[in-house]
Formats: sequence, C-alpha cells, structure tokens
Amino acid sequence: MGEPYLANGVDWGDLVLAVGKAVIAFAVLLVAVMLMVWFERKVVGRLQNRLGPNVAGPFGLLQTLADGMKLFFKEDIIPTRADRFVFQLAPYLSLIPAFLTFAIIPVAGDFSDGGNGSVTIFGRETFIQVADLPVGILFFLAMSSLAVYGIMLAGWSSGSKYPLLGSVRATAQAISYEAALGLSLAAVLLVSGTLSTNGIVQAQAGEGFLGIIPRWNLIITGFVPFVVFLIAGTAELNRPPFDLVEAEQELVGGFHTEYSSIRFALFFLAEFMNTVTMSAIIVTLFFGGPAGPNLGFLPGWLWGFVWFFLKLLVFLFTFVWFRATLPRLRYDQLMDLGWKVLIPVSLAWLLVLAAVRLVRGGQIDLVTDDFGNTLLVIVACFAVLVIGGTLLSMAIRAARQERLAEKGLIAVPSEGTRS
Amino acid sequence: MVVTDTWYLVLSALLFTIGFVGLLVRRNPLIMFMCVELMLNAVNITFVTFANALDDVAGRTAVFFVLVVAAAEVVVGLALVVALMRRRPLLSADDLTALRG
Amino acid sequence: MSDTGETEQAETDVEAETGAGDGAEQQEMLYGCPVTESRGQRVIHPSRDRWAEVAGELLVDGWNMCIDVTAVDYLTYSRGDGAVRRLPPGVEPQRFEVVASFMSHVRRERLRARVQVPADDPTIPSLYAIYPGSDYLEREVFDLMGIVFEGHPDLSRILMPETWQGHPLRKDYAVGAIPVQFKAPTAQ
Amino acid sequence: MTITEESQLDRLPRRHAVLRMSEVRAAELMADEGGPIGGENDQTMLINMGPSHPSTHGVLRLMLEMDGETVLRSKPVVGYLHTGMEKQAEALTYLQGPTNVTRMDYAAPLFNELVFSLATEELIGIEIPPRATWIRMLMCEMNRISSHLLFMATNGMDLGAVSMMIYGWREREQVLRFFQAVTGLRMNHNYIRPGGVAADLPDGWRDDVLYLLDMLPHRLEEYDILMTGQPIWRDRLQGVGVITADEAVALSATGPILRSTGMAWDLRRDMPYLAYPEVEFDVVVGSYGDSFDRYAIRLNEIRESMRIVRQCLERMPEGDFRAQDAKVTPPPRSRIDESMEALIHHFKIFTEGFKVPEGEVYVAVESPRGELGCYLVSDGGAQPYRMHIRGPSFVNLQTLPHMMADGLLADAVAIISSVDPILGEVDR
Amino acid sequence: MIDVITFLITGAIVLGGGIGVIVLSNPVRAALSLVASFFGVAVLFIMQQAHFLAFVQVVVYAGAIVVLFLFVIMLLGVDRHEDIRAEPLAGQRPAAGLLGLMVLALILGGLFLSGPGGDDGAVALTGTKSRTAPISQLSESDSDITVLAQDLFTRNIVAVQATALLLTIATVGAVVFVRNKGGEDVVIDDPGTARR
Amino acid sequence: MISNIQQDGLEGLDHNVITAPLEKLVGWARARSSWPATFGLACCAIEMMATGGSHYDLARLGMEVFRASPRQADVMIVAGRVSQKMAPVLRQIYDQMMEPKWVISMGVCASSGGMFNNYAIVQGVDQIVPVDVYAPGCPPGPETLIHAITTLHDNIQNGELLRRRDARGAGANITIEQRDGQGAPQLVQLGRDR
Repeated sequence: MGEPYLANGVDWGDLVLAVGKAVIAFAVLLVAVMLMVWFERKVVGRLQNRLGPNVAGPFGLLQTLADGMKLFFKEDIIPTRADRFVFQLAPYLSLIPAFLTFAIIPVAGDFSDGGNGSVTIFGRETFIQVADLPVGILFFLAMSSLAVYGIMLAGWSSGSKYPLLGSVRATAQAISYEAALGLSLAAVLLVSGTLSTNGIVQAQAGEGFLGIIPRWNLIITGFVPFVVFLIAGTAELNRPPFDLVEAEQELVGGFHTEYSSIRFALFFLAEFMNTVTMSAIIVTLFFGGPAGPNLGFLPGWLWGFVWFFLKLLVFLFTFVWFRATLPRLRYDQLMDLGWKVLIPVSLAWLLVLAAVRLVRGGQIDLVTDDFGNTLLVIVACFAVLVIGGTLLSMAIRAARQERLAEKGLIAVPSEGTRS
Repeated sequence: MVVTDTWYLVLSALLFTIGFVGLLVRRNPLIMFMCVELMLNAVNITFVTFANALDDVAGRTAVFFVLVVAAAEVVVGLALVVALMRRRPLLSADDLTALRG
Repeated sequence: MSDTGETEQAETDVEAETGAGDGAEQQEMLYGCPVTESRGQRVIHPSRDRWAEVAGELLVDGWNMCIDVTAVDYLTYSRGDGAVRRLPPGVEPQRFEVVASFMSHVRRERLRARVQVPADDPTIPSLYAIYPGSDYLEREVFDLMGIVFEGHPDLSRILMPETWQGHPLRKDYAVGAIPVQFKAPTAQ
Repeated sequence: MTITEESQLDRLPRRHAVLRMSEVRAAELMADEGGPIGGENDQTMLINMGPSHPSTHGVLRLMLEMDGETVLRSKPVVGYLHTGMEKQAEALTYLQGPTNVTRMDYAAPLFNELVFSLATEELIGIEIPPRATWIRMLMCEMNRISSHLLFMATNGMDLGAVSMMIYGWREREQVLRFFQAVTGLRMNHNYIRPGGVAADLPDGWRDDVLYLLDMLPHRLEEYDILMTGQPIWRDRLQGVGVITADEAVALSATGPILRSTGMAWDLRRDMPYLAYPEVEFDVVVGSYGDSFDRYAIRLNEIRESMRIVRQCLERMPEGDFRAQDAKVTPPPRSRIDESMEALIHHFKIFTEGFKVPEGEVYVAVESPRGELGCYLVSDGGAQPYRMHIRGPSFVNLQTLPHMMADGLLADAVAIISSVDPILGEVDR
Repeated sequence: MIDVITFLITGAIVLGGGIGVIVLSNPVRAALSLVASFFGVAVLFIMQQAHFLAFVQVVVYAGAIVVLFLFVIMLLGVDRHEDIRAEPLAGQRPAAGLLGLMVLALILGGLFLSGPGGDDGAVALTGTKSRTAPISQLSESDSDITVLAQDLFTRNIVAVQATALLLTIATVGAVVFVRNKGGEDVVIDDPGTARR
Repeated sequence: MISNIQQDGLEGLDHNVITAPLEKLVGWARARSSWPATFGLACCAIEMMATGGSHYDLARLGMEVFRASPRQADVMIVAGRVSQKMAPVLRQIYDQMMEPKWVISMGVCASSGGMFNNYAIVQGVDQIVPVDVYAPGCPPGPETLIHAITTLHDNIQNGELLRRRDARGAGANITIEQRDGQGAPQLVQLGRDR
C-alpha cells in the first residue's frame, strides 16, 4: 500500500499534485466547515421548532461567512494577565491538527469490483486523499492527542480562573478518552490488518454478506467498538453532552472566555473542523468510507464521493442531534463513563475479537469442528468477561463505599418528617 | 554532504548532556523529570540509529520498551510530586527528603 | 382570612400552659407579652429586652418557622388624619417597630410579634441563633431600616451596595429623584 | 410532632458552608490572583459567579470558595436588581399598588398582585364577588403553569439540554397569549386589583383555556421523555443538593424546596384563601429533598394546576368581576359618558385613590416559589404607610450554601436552577 | 541535500527544545519546549524510516506524558515563574557544567574510540543469537510495524509481558499513592478516579 | 493611513474605490452577525429570552448566539432596570466588550428609570453607556424588540452609528453629580483611547 505515485522517485509533477491536493483539500474543508456551521444552526433550529438563520444570503447560507467576517474585523485584545506568546499560539495549535487529520481521509474513489480507489491525474496514479500514510491511523491518533494542546494552553494562558478550570477539564477529558478511542480503533485494525486508511476502506469494499449487508467494519467488529468510538469521539470533540470544557452555564465560555475576534474564530473553526473530520474518520473506519456500489452514469470515483458524503451527513446530523437533545454530563460522571465503562468494554471486546481471530486462523484447536471451536472460544471468552466485569463492578462499589465512609456521609436518603 | 549515522550519534550525545546538566542544575522536580525524558530520548535516537546501522530491528524494539517504561515512570513520578506538593506547595527537589518515613 | 375555631382552641391551650395574667388587668397575655388582634390575626408585643427569650419560648412551643422579619418606621405615622397607633397598654410606642411572623406547621397557625425599638438606640437581639432562617431577613432590615441586630453573624448590607450611606426605608429618607450615583470601575 | 429544642441552628450540620466575608474583602482576595484565602486549607480559590453569568438567573452573584472543582463554602450576593419597591409603594395609592408589585416576581406577576390586593381588601374589610375570586384562581393557576414552564426551560438550559429551553418557552408562549387576551399584556398585567379584577374574562375564553388544557398534557409527556426518563438527566439531578426537612424548616424555606423534603405544606390547602377549599387538588411532595424531586414536583404541579383550571372552567360563577363598593370600585365605563357624578368619582379614585382604615395585616399566598407574603400598614391614608413583601425566593436563597457544600461546580449550577430564584423578587 | 537541511533544522529544534527545558523559568513553557524537542526526535525517526516509532513517539510523549505534566502543573498551580537565578548550592552550576562536559566527552569517546561490540547483551536477554528481522528488506512505503511486531511478540515476548505488568503496577501504585486515606490534605485524585 | 485605522478602525479610512465596497461588505457582515451578550436583568430579560423562542426566533437574524463572554459579544441588550449596585458591573461588562459594540436599551426602566424614580434605580442606562436604540414598553414585547434589533441592524449596515458616536465624542460624556459623602464628580469618558 501507500501512495502509488511515491513508488518511483519524486519529480515536479508529483510536487504539483501533492500541493494541489493539499490546497484543494483545505478549500473544500473550509467550505465544508462553513456549511457545517450553517447546517448545525439550521438543524438545531428545526429540532426546536424554529427556522434558524435565514436573513444572511439565501436560506441563511452566508450566515457563517458573515460571522467570520464580522469576527475578522473586530477589535482584538490580549488580557494583561495573559501569557502573550502562548495566548497567541494556542488557536493555531487547535486548528492545525484539526486540518491535518483531514489529510488521511479518502474522500472519493471507485472501490467497487476490487478497485483500490485510485484515479489517474497527469498520467499519475493517485488516491483521492491528500496523503495515504502507511500508518495513517496512528497519524490520526497523534493528531487527536495534539488537539488538546490548543484548548489546554488557551485556558492556561488567559490568566483567569474560568478558562483555567476549562483547560484542566479538557486535559483530564482528553487523557481519559484517548485510551478508549485507541482501544476501539484497535478492533478495526485487527480485522483490517492494516494501518492505512485506504487499506481499511479497501478491506470493507468487497462483496457483502447475503448480498445486501455491506462488509462494513461496523458489522465485522460487532457494533461495540463503533459505539465506544462514537462516544469517545464525541468526548474528544468536546461536543455535547461532553462539552464540559466550554460549558457555558458553568464556566461562562470555558477555555475561550478571554478570546475575541479572529482568534476566537479560529477556535470556532477548529471545533467544527474537528466535527467534520471526526465524522469522516468514523465513516472511514466503520462504514466503508467512499466504498459503495457504482450505479453508472457518473464516473466511478464520483460515486465514491456521493457515498462518502451521504454517510458523512448522517454522522454530522448525529452530532447535531446529540447537541439538541442531551443534557451535559458532570465532570465525575464523564470520568466514570470513560474509565469504568468504555475502557473495560472496549478492551474486553478487543480480546474477544482477537480470540475469535485466532480460532479462525486455526491457531486454537479445541474440537475438530470449526464452528464448534469458534462457539467454544466465544463462550469461554464471555464467561471470563462476565466474571471479570462482576469483579470490577464489585471493586468499584467497594471503593465507593469506602470513600463515602471516609467522608462520613454514606448516602442515606432522608425520610423527611411528614406532618 | 550526506547525513551519516555519526551525525545522529553526536546529536544524541548533545541532547543527553543537556538533559544531564538540567538534572543537576534545576531544583523543580517537574523540570527534573522533563530532563530525564530528554535523556531517554537521546538514548532512543541512538537505538534507532544503531538499528539502522546494524540492520537489526532489535534497536527499534528497545525504543518501544523505553517508551513504555518512560510512561510508567512518569505516572509514578508525577504521583509522587502531587503527593509531595499537596503537603507543601513547592518547590524544590530538596523537599523530597520529606518522604523519608 | 379569619382564624378558625381550631385556632381559638389552640390559643386557650397556650394560655393554660403559660399561665397568663401577671401583667395588666384585663389584658390577654401570651408568653408573658400582651396580645392583641389585628384583622383577625394574633399579634404579641414583647419588649425588646425579652425578645430573645420570647423567641426561644416560641420555638419550644412549636412555632417552628420564622417566616418573616421586617420593620416599620413610625416617624410620620399620624400624618394628616391624626391616626393613632393602637398598642396595648403597657407597651411604649417607639419610632421603630420590628415585626416578625412565625408559623406553626402543626397547628396551621400564624403568630406575629411586634417589638418596639427606640430611635436613639436602634438595636435588638438577633434571632439567628434560634431561627437561622431569619438571617437574610434581618440583614435586609438592617440594610434598609438601619436597625442593628446584635449577635447576628454577618450583619452587612444585603440589597444596597456595601458603601451606601443611609437607610432608604426610613421615613426621613427621600424616595427618589436622587442624582445618579456612579463610580467608574476601578480595576479592570 | 413536638419540638423541644432551643435553637434551630443545631439542625444545620453544614452551616460552616456559609461564607461570611464582606464583598470588599473578597475583592481584595480575588485581586490577589489565585492566592490562598486563609484558613487551614490553602489550596482553595475564590471564584466569582455572576452577577452576569449565564446560569445565575439574572443577576444573582455567588462567591464560591472552590477546591479545584469542589465547592467548599459559598455566599450568595444579591441586591443587583434592588428596585426600591417597598419605598415606592409608600408613594403610590392602593390602586396603583399592583402596578408596582407586579414587576417583582416577573415570572409570576399575578401572584404579586393577588397578595397585595388580598392584603388591601383585608384592611378595608370588603368582600369580593365569587366570580372575581374564581377568575383570580383561574388566572393564578395559569400563571403557576407558565412560571413552572419557565422553570422547565431554564432548568433544562442550565443542565445543557438546550432544546428544553426552547420547548419551555414554546408552551409558555401559549399561556401568555391567553393572558394577553384577558389582561391585554403578556407580563406585568396589573389585572388583579383591590376589589376584584380589572376586567371580565373576554368572550371565547373557555375555548382558549380548553385549547391549553388539551395541548399541555402531551407536551408534558414529551418532557418526561426528554428529561425525566433520561439517564443523564437523572444522574445530574438525583442526590444533588440534598436538604432535609429539618434544615429546610430551620432556614425558613417554603414552596417546592420544603415540599421536596417530604413536608406536605401548601398554603392553598393548609391555610386556604380564595376558593381553594372548594376545588380538588393534590399537594405534590418529594421524599429525598434533592434537585430531582424539586424538578419533579414542579412538573407535577403543572398537572395539578391544570386540574384546578379545569374545575375553574366548569364552576365559574356568573356575576360581577369586582366588588360593587362605590368607595373602592371605579364606576363602569358606560356610566362615565352619561353621568357627571360618575366622571368625578372616576377621576377621584384614580387620582387621589381611596382611603383605607388604619391597621396592619400580614397576608400570604402560595406562589410558585413558596410563601409570598405581604405586610401592609395603613395610617388611614390613600397610600400604604408601609408595605413589605416577603419574597419566597429571597428566603429560599439561604438554603443555597447548605445545598451546594461539597458538591461540584456543575452541581452548584443545577442547585441554583432547582431553587428557581427570581431575582426581581429577591431584590425587590 | 534535502536530508541534510532537514537534519540541521530538526537537530536545532531538538537541541533548542532541550536547552529551553533547562533555561525557561516557567514550567509550562519548559513543557512546551519539551514538546518541540520530542517533535524533532519524531522527525528524526521518520528520517530513519521508523514511521511507527515516530508516531508512537508523538502519541505517547506529546499526547500523554507532556499532557500529564501540564495537567499536574495546572492542578497544583505551580505555573508561576521560578527564580532560576538563585543557586541553592554555591558553585553548583559550574560544577554541573563541568560534569556535563565530562559526560559528553565520555559518550563521544565511547562512541568513536571503542571497537565493534558483540551481541552479548541481546543474547543474555533473549537467549537468541541470530538476527530475526533485518530492516533493510522493508520497502520504502511500507511501515515497519510488521517486523517490529514480529520481533516483539516472538523473541521479546517475556519482556513485553514484564512491561505490561510494570505498567499495571505503576498505575495502581500511582492511584494508591495519591489517594492518601483520612489525611487532612485535600484529595486530588488521579484523573481516572474523580472524586465525588 | 495606518494610524487612522489604528485610531478609528475601518471607518477612519479615506474611502476609495476599493475600501468603500469593503466597508459595505463589513457593514453587511456586522449587521447579520451581531451576537448579543447575555445580559438579562429583570422582566425584560424574560421577554428577551422569549424572543429567542420558537415563536419569534432571533436565530433568523443570526442572533441566537448569545455569548456569555462579553469579549465575543457585539450587542449588549440591557434588558431591565439597572440598579445603582449593578451600574458599575454593567459598565465593566460594556468595557470588556470589543469594538465595534452596540447597546440596545430594552424597556422603559433601562431607558429612563420607568416608574421607579427612586433611590435605587439608575434613571436611564444612557447615563452609563452610550445607547444606540431604545425599545419602548414595559416590558417590550418580542415584536418590539425585534423591531429595535432590525433598526439597529439597518444602522449598523449603513455605518451611521459609529459616525454619530464619533460626533458626540464616542458616547456618553456625562458629568456625574456629587452626592453627599460620595467621591468627587467624575467625567466618564468613553472612547478608543483605553
């Protein structure tokens, strides 16, 4: 795998192609973010029986543009207590990882009939993505772990209390959910056998089960990693119900309280860019990315884009839906969810998948029957997991009791005095 | 001019020295930890360089282990620092003697 | 809002307990204080010295909630029509009057207490130690009427700015048309 | 229940949670950035929440002493909306009084007018006709519905359920349209006045009420789906801001806060006014005294209010909508065109007002937030000599430090929300 | 030529970051400088075709370790500037510098003056002498992950498990250490066990 | 030219073929994206929030983005009576807002003190901050508020407001009368020389 055009040396044409792809991707992403903001405000509006923006441009389409321009021409300030250098650096630290992650996402290409999604431009075979790194998924993990720096440093450098609380929350949240994210991702890697995003899409492209059910990782990995990834991904994005970092009711604006003007716009942009990228990653990992049937009358690679876009839209809507529906979690509940639920579950599921894979590969041979083998291993796995889970929850309960006893307030609901 | 293994090794030696000097000079336990990480990184560069030079993946395997051990070390170390600083807000490595029984 | 028969029943019980009638002749007494009726509501008139003591008795007797504490400035009461304050005999009218309302949830009754506070020494014992619920109410009275509650843990202005001068609800404080007072934010 | 204790202070195990510190001192400490604020624990910091903070319901300000995310001690600072209404009332006639007080608890303006009118009527000693009583009851229960809907909206908002905000307003808007049809105004109606109400119910009011009664139950079921049954919602509210009955009584808390602790105390039932003894309704009571109970109580009180409204609808008597007492009541509009005497009478009532016999009285009603009391002193003139309002929000705010102690910052927001203070009433 | 330029720039970042750590007085800035240094090291890894290690370096060091540093710094509120001019021990700095120079000389001398060594260490650790996985067979565009994984899970499987055990013990130890029971100190729990 | 921009923002430019359309564009953007600060005080705040509800929907005008942090807000809607205690806070929040910024005085209490001409209430918020649009009513209904907002938007788009404000010396030049026991009279100077 890897970029085909890199195989035989680099010349100017390759350079132009690479730069061109980057520029186009940046432009597309910016427009996508603009539309995403509009989409979010419109959809939230509809979910709340409102109209949403409709004055700026047709259907309010230019609302984001107006917001951006307004912010660009607004007065800027750096608080006197702020750490000037870091304060100015933080928005870019937040934006750049958001953009870079998009580079590894295959956005189009014909994957039907065993195609590898490549197209030919200037006589060069290439994928429709900025770069197909051999370790693309690791790149995604690296970038998402860097994204927290922007938020953290923004909060710290503002030099006031609410932003600082926001950044402490951001740090804890990022550390906690990175693990769950990685573990659920590992399940995908296990079944795909590659770290390249293009390879992952290719692995999901072929003939489906029973003819109609697609070979998506969603089904192959058995839903659980997807659910974990979705939750952990939402938490990584700091979107509701995990938006504690900027919880308006608690922390005014959280980490960006002191930011105004263009620097605030950059945070705003990064947040929505992250949302788009995260949706794209989910689509790539679990829903086959641009892979889909080629229905003719359009070029094959364009069909890839159509499928990709439709799938993307579903997840963008999901994130907006979360925002409109769910109350915010509390800090400790967030931590509990991450450490006591998501990480154990995704770890356990990963072990089950690995065991099943070993059986399939014939490396565990308990009974002669192949099906019987699989069943046996699965049953054994579940037995172990149930025991493990029970022990874990008992431990958690015991710890909580102890902690409450320590504080001297074992929660006994007061009966009250009825008159 | 070509970048040879020697370049990497010299760089690594310099980085190690910086970490070493920092460890001796600074009194803030957090910064001292950071210096230890610098030294570990210097060693990592050496490992990778030798892995390439000797055409053996064992060097890279070693880097992997160093990474993991560094993570473990930081977890324990920072726990120590937190426990210490809660008792006494800052901020010198000399205060670590407080941990004696 | 008239009291029911049940109320009168309770009242006689209370009198029986406290053994009323060591003060003025014909004067109904409750907890050692003269008691009057006002629009069908019972009002007791403790003296300022006995205020804390009476409040303690009230709590013991089941008046379990201090609903309200307020004060009236009777400086200009007899304006125009020459109205007279109706106070039971033995109660010396003063400029200020602290009015507290108590409630008994069990008896479903209210009781009001009016304490006379002189103008030259506007102090009165605080109820905080007995009824902690009177905390803010007493602060409000202090803020707006300038009556000092002795023993209150945090007697400070509550509604007006801390640096405000004067007590607005006093009758010698003009109601309005005050030039706008404005201080620029000192530190930003 | 016989209580023989000598001080209710002992009932407050968390009374150390009240921050006793002057604003000036706090400002000094806060200026010293992140500095320790003294005491045995120097890890804490002082945070200022408000007076312009999204979750403080207007202009409440809280000084919080925090250890990381945990609230240790706190002090509500009020007065940022102090309007001087009690002073203002001394300059206004009794007929103008409701105009003044209605701007107090702006989420439930009719209750303010009601309590002032009841106090005035008690002083004058007039009876008001049954239709006026029932209209008052109808309007007040409607107002209770709209006020609780407002609570639903803000409570949802404070916990991050942004859509709930809009849904709450959506339903409230329908109630406001009914108010507008009856009183001419969406808020601050000045509708209930001494002697009755300002105007009779308009034609077609039954249809409007029926529409509301039909619409609301479905919407309340939607709330149940969106919030009551939602696990995150329950996690956020259950066991948060617990207060016991003893504490609530000691702190003079009333209304849903008191009821959430299990004390079934509702002035409408226990010290009835208007025609409440004649209608059937239940007092909703909680059992744990936590924020969830307060939420659930308010949600179900909407349902109880709808029951009362339905009974008002069925039993609304015919007759006058204000007392036919020439002293208090202005002549009807039609008579003014015909009779010079009526014109003069009208003029006099609205300029000079009517005189009220001297005396003093305390009247209380059950507002959506608790016991709303009015202490009225008359010296026989046309203006009150002294008017004092006992605002339930004001007194209920005292419970905040006790409920917030040892909770997280997010809990503090949920607790403020569950107390549902209206700052106009707190500061008056 | 391109790789020389890249190396020089990266080397400058690595060393500059390292120097930043020891001269910047503000811990947060020192941590940022540390991140820069780590990034440089990651780029060096990429230059040596160790892609997997490069990204793991970023994820583990920049994404976890330094974040943890910053978290502790913010949590403890020790982000004030430290006075680095004051010297706790007289003559400590020159001594340290001298010692540093000696260490540098020692390393460089060891590197350039010593002859080729044997495989004894690896033999002692793994009991295997032969090279299992030559790097040179990897193609340019492929990741080194396969060969690394093979080496890890065959020759070094005992070491992997020992490391896993170490990590577990470290985590448990940290939690136990930070949770002091019944003390009068504030409980600042590990991020995983937020207090209630 | 640069100094002009630094002093007066975009309005200080000598307009030519290029900058004039640019200013129009910026005016358009500002009018369509004026985010309000959450600054509810009293009864009017309830109506302000009701205006955000589904019946009236401020979002149509791009204004559902109520910013809690004054740094990011453009319009301060002073909704309700301003007490003497609140006045310095209000002024501080106004100062924390970034230029260009606008103020809507919502309701009679904010505009003139309304029926509360007494010791506690500031008789008109324009004594503290420069007000651009006054919305009458007690409280003004959502329709009135929307009318006030669209009026403001028109003025923003035409750039009139800043010009007018400049002519008046950037806002409320008010001398504060001395009250017994209070400090010396102060001149409240608004403007860009902060």
